[in-house]
Parts: sequence; C-alpha cells; structure tokens
Amino acid sequence: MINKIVRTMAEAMAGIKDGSTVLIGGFGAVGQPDALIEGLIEQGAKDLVCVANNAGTGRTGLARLMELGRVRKIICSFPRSAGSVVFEELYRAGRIELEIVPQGTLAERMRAAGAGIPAFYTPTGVGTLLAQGKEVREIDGRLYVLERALKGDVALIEAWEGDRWGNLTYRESGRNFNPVMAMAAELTIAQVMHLRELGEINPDHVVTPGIFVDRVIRVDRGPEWA
Amino acid sequence: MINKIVRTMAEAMAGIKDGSTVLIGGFGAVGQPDALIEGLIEQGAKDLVCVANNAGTGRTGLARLMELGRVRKIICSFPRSAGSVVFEELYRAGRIELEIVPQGTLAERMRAAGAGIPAFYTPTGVGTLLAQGKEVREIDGRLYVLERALKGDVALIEAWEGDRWGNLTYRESGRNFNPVMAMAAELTIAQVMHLRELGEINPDHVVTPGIFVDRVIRVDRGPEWA
Amino acid sequence: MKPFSRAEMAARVARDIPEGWYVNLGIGIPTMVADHVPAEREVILHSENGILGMGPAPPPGKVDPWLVNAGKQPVTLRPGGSFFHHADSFAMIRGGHLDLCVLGAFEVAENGDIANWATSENDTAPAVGGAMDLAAGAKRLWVVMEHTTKDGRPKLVEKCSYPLTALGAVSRVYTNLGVFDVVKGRGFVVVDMAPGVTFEALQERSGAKLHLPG
Amino acid sequence: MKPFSRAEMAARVARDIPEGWYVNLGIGIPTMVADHVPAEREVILHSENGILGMGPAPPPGKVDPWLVNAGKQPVTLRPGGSFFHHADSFAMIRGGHLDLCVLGAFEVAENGDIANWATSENDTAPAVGGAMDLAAGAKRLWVVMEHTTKDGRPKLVEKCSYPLTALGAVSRVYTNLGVFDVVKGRGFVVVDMAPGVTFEALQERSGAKLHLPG
Repeated sequence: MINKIVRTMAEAMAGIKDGSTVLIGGFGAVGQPDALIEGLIEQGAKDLVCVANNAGTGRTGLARLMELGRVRKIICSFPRSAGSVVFEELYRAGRIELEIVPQGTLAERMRAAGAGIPAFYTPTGVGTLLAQGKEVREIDGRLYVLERALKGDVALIEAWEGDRWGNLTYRESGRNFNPVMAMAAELTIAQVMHLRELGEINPDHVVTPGIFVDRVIRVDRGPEWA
Repeated sequence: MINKIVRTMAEAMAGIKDGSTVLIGGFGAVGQPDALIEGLIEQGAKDLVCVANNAGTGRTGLARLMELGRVRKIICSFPRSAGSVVFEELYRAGRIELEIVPQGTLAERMRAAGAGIPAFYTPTGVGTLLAQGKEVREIDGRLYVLERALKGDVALIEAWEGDRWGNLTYRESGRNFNPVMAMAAELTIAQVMHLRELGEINPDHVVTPGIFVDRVIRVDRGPEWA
Repeated sequence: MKPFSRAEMAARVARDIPEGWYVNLGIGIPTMVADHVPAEREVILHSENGILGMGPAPPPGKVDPWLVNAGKQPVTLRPGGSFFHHADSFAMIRGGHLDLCVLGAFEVAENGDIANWATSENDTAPAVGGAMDLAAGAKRLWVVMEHTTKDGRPKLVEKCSYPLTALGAVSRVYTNLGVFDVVKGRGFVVVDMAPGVTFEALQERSGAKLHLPG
Repeated sequence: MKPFSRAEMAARVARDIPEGWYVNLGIGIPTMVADHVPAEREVILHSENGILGMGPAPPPGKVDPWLVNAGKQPVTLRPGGSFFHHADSFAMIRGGHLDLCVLGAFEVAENGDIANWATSENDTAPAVGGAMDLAAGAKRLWVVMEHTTKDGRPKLVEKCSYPLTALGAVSRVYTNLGVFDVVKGRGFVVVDMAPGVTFEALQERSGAKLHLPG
C-alpha cells in the first residue's frame, strides 16, 4: 500500500543533504510551510541554496536558517522587504549570495524544470540589468531573454488537504508558488492542514496530483487558519 | 455588467474570419465542442488552419468542415485513426496540408502561446523526422529541439460549467486540451453543459479563469453526458 | 496651482478604466485606484499571487488569513473570482491577457521606458517582485507617480538614469500635475492638467519635451 | 518451443512493476499489463489525456462517457485518482515523473533506439500521438512486442530501419520469445526465455547480437 503520510518531522526531513537546493513555498505568511522550515532548521542540512519569493522576515523561519549560516545563496524576487533584517545584515557582510529573478520568471523557471523544459524565451527583463550575461534573441520582431529551468533537490510546501497518495488541494491565495515548486523538486514534502481518506478529495478538484509529492505531514497551524 | 454568455450560435460565431487558426478541444468525443464545430460549419469561415489532437472521424464535425473544403491545413498529433476517411481522401489528393506534432509538444506549444513564451526547448522528437529543419541545442549534455508557440485566432472548447465572467470547470477526462486552448487563442468560445450564477462555482475549483474566455454558450449534449 | 492629491490621482486613473477590463494594480497609489471604480462598473482585479476578482479590504474582524494581495494586505474576493498558482498567474501577465497594469515609477522616459525597481546599478539587492513581468506583459502599462522627486528633480525624462524595468512599455502617465500620453516617435503629450497648472509650468518641471495634443 | 502468449507477455511485464510506480501503458499489449497487476499491489496508471489512477474498464451499463483512456476506450478511476489538462499531463511525462512507460514497437535497436510510429520516411501522415513524448520523457521505457514481424523479419536490430521515435530510450524489451535488457555499450542481454527457447534459436531470430548476462 502506498502511504506518503509521515507522522514525525524527522521522517519528513529524512535524507535532506548539505548543499541541497530547497524550494520554499508561500507568499508572505500565506501558504508558507512554517513547520517544515522549522523541521529543516532542526534537521541540520547546511550550505543550502534556498529559492523563495522573499528572503525571510524577522528572526524565525527562513531568516533563522540564514542567521544560523546554513544558507549559501538565496534565489528570490523580493529580498528586501519590511523585516528582512537578517538577510540585509548577511548581504552587507558578504556572507550570502543573492540571485534576483523577476517573480514570473522565477515561477516559470520552476514550472519548466517540472515539465522537462530545460530553457525558454521570455520578454520579461529584456534590456534590464537582470538580463545581463543572458542570451537575447529576436523572435518575430520582439526581443526575448533565454531563461533556464530551476530545479530543486527538495521542495517544502504547504497545502490545505492531502491524502496518502500525495494528492493536494490549496486554500485561496495559499496556492501561490506551492503547486509549481511541488513539480520542480526531486523530493517534495507537503505540510497539510487536513488529512483525507483516499478518494475523499474530488478528482476534479485535486490541484497537485500525488505524482509530484513524496511526503505528507499534518500540521495544524491553529484555529485562525482553519 | 460583464456578460460573456451568448444565447445564439450566430452570436457565438460572430467575427470568425477566413484564414483563421482555429484550436478545437477534445480528445476523441470527450470534451469535444460538437455544437461549436457545427456552428462554424454554418458560419462559413474558410481557408482555416485547424489545430486538434485528431483529424476528424466519420463525415460530421471537423471531418465535415474538411470535406466542405474549408480547412487549408491541419495541425495534429494523430491524423490517421479509425474513421478518419475524409482526412485520408483529402490528404491523398493533396488537398489538405498536414503538420504532425507530438501530442505533448502540441499541448506545450499552445500553453506557451497563452503564457507569452515564444519558444522553448524540449527533448521530445530529438533525432526524429519531426525535428527536421528545427534548431537542436545541447543543454547540460542532452540534446533538445527548439519549438515555437502555437497561437490561435479562435479556440472552440467544451466545458462542464460556465458563468457570465467566463469561469469554467471541466468534467473528468473532458478537461484534456480545453484549458490549454482557452489560454492560447485571441477569441475563446466555450460550450458548456451548465450555466452557473456568478459565485456559484467555488473559486478554488475554477479551472479556466474567465480572463481566458470570451463567450459562453449553453449546449446540452443530452442525458448520456449529464 | 492646485496639484492633484493622491486620491485625486487614483480617481483620475479609475475614470479611464472601462467595464470588463482585467487590471493589475501595483503597490502604493495604484492600489488606491480600486476604491475609485464605481461599484456598478465591473472591473476585474488581478493579483500576482494568484487571484482574479479581488475585492476591497475586509471589515475589521472579518479578515481571512488565506486571502492577501500582492502587497500582503488582507483583501476579499468578489463573486466570480478565482484562485490559481503563480505560474498560471504570470502566464496571464506575460501572455498579454491583462488589459492594463498600473504601476508607480521612479522615472518614465519619452520613449516609454520605465525605471521603478532599483535606484542604482550598485544596488544589487533591490526588490523586483513582479514589476518586470507586469511591465513587459500587460497590454497597457500606465504609471501613476508624483511629477517630481521630493527634491524637485523631474521624473518625466528623456532617458532614464535608474536601472530599467522594461523598454518602451508605458503608454500613459498620471502625475499630481497632469496626465500624459506616451506617443511613439513623439514623446509626452499632455492630455490633462491639474487645476491652475499651465503648460509652461509643467514643462519647467519635466525633463523631456512636452507636446500639446493634435 | 512454446512462445509466450500476448497475455503471458503482459503478465511478465506486470510481474516486474513494483508497488508505487507511476506507469503509462501504451495501446495494444501494454494496455493488457494493467489486468495482470495484482489488486493489492498499488501501481498508479497515467493516461496522456489527463488521468492518474486509472482503473479497469467499467462493467457494461456502467460506462461513464467522460472517462476514456488514451485509446479512447471507457475506463474507471480508482479512489485517489485525479484529472488534469494536457499540458500538465505531458509535464508529468516530459518532466521525468513517470517511473515507467510501456510501449509497442516496430523495431528496437541495440543502442536503445525505438521506432514505433511510422513505417517509412514517405509515410507523411502517420500518427505519432504521445509516443515521442513518452519515449523521451519517462524514467524508463520498456517495449513489449512480437519477436519478429509476421513475415519473420527480426524486430531486435542493430539499427532501426523505420523512422525513429526516440534515441537510446529503451531499457528493456519483452517479446513472445524472451526478455532482454538493453545495456549501454553492450546491447541486448537475455534476461529470460520462453519455455523451450534456446539462446541459439533466439539469436537466429534477432537482427543484432544477443548477450548472456554477466
């Protein structure tokens, strides 16, 4: 019997190696896999490349992982925001690498990785600093930049419901990067608010089919998210 | 008030021009917009390029459109199948052009058109007849073919439910090419089994958001499809 | 001279958005545009984080933590709204499905170039977010901004001095002093002026030649 | 010599599929493989037209017209199954998410090349369907086919004579006479033989050198 549901955070985090590229879902706090990030802090992997929309805020979660010196590089669209104090300290001190990627290119590069597309052309960023050093090509009279797929070793995502085959649904704007990252990583770990019996999720409503998911762990974020 | 729902087939077909590229959804009979194809036959546009998975069967629908001499070219993955008599006659007589595209490349080329990606690299077809004349490039030690976006002037699709903003859901394997084609055309026309009030479709369950849809017409395919 | 207030600028933009358009509103004054679209005129708001049909902020005590806009503020969803993931959301943007995007900017050049994300080439940790995707992808890009910087430097310029967001993307600019079309081969064409503003006063505060319509 | 029947070939393939694999089965003998996976072993079947968790054909009178497989035959969905669109379906295929694809073929070459879609270069209206995507995309490609054509020509060959479907993609071949691994730098390695078949008889019916394991 296939059973992707794990009961402990240690099982959820098993095998994440030093040097991994870790995709972290969420947009701000919404759809952000807080418990899995805490699990990763506990687990100990270091020299990580983290891919997320933001570079962490405050001193917990991703910011804490960075503060512990475990993140070698961050790939994101919006590093500097209210409360991104840890990132800014590390960045000024030259202790963390940064790759800024336009938000849509970031999403599409991961979708491409998941879909077996190694590279694609996009109009985003043409003529800007973020296209420097990249191939630019004219197609049908317009200029495009060649962007490469961005694959993760691990994806940490949050979903609303999950079952033992790894099927997932999301809630409202909690969907954001999560389904895209689920496709793009070798090992996809989902924290879900609700476990469902197999077949309980309407097959027309599944957003991330289980083929993209390796482990599911139930994490109740509390009544305000219920 | 936005109202994409039209009541007559003439309204649904208004403005389709000679020479249009028409994307036609469905996989076999499932999710195939039969009534819209009949509407197009009636409407009269000719010199069409039709994009569909198959090249029509029997003497109705797409096959009838071809038999009437209205289709200049067909772009599909599987032209020759049981009952594709009209296509085969026309093809042998040199009266229709054919572009064969691997099924996944066909879907991805339309998704790319809808997503503003003019071209992408794919491993599918490398070293085969279907890659002849196309750019091949080595990326990270593997060969890939460059494929171009495939845009439609019109998409004819079938969906399960639709509302006046053009939001759509699909039923089971009736989804197939329909959401991809909806993204890829200038003018997307959907035949739906059920009209819903605005807000009646759960926003988490919408598969094609209305931004991709221009017209919705209710067509009851009968009790066997209900 | 009676410059437009921020609210007046937002209202001026809102006036020009017809029913049925799909619109993405950037952070700042652009966000305020939504409050000035009359309730009976259906304009469908898009948010990069996967929302179509976004509604206004919820009343206090009715906040849904799962529902925020691109600025991470709580919002609501109108009947007919929908949710989707980031790749689909930016497919809508990049694929040219949005009728309009409204952004703020540091500078707009007379050829439509926009600079709105980084203040110097050495500022290697700026925050681009979805600005480049929106600027390159939407059918139309309108900019709302103050006419000059706080220290009086013009923001309508011949050529942007800040790092670019997109080339030739802006078609209209709303400032506290006026409204300008960006016309290919011509430059900034004055469409409207704030009460008491003269063409000469406008030109004086601009870094590129202004044109009268016609 | 007692060649495997079609059902035995399908059963032989099924025996080698472990629980938990995501598998796409092509038209013909590959489709029959599903019937030979024991009910208690969970193997998740994928269909190009947007299905995961495909189940067997429905009993007569229980046909759901919305639910067909890639061969357009009525099927069922197992609890835990899901539906998605064609671009997502081929993202699964091209992205290497399928553990296995099983296809029929006209020819397989000792370097793993497969030809299974067109019978001549001049056959300009053949039907490729999803074969090229599956052959290039799945983690493993196994082929099930008769060992020779009806007129006795070998289908295991040094080099394919028919137009290729994919380069170097096949890792295993099941025929009515035996089972063969395709080993890089070595070629066809005999893993199993049908009852009464000798290595010499197999070699005689093959167009490329066969190897014994080890």
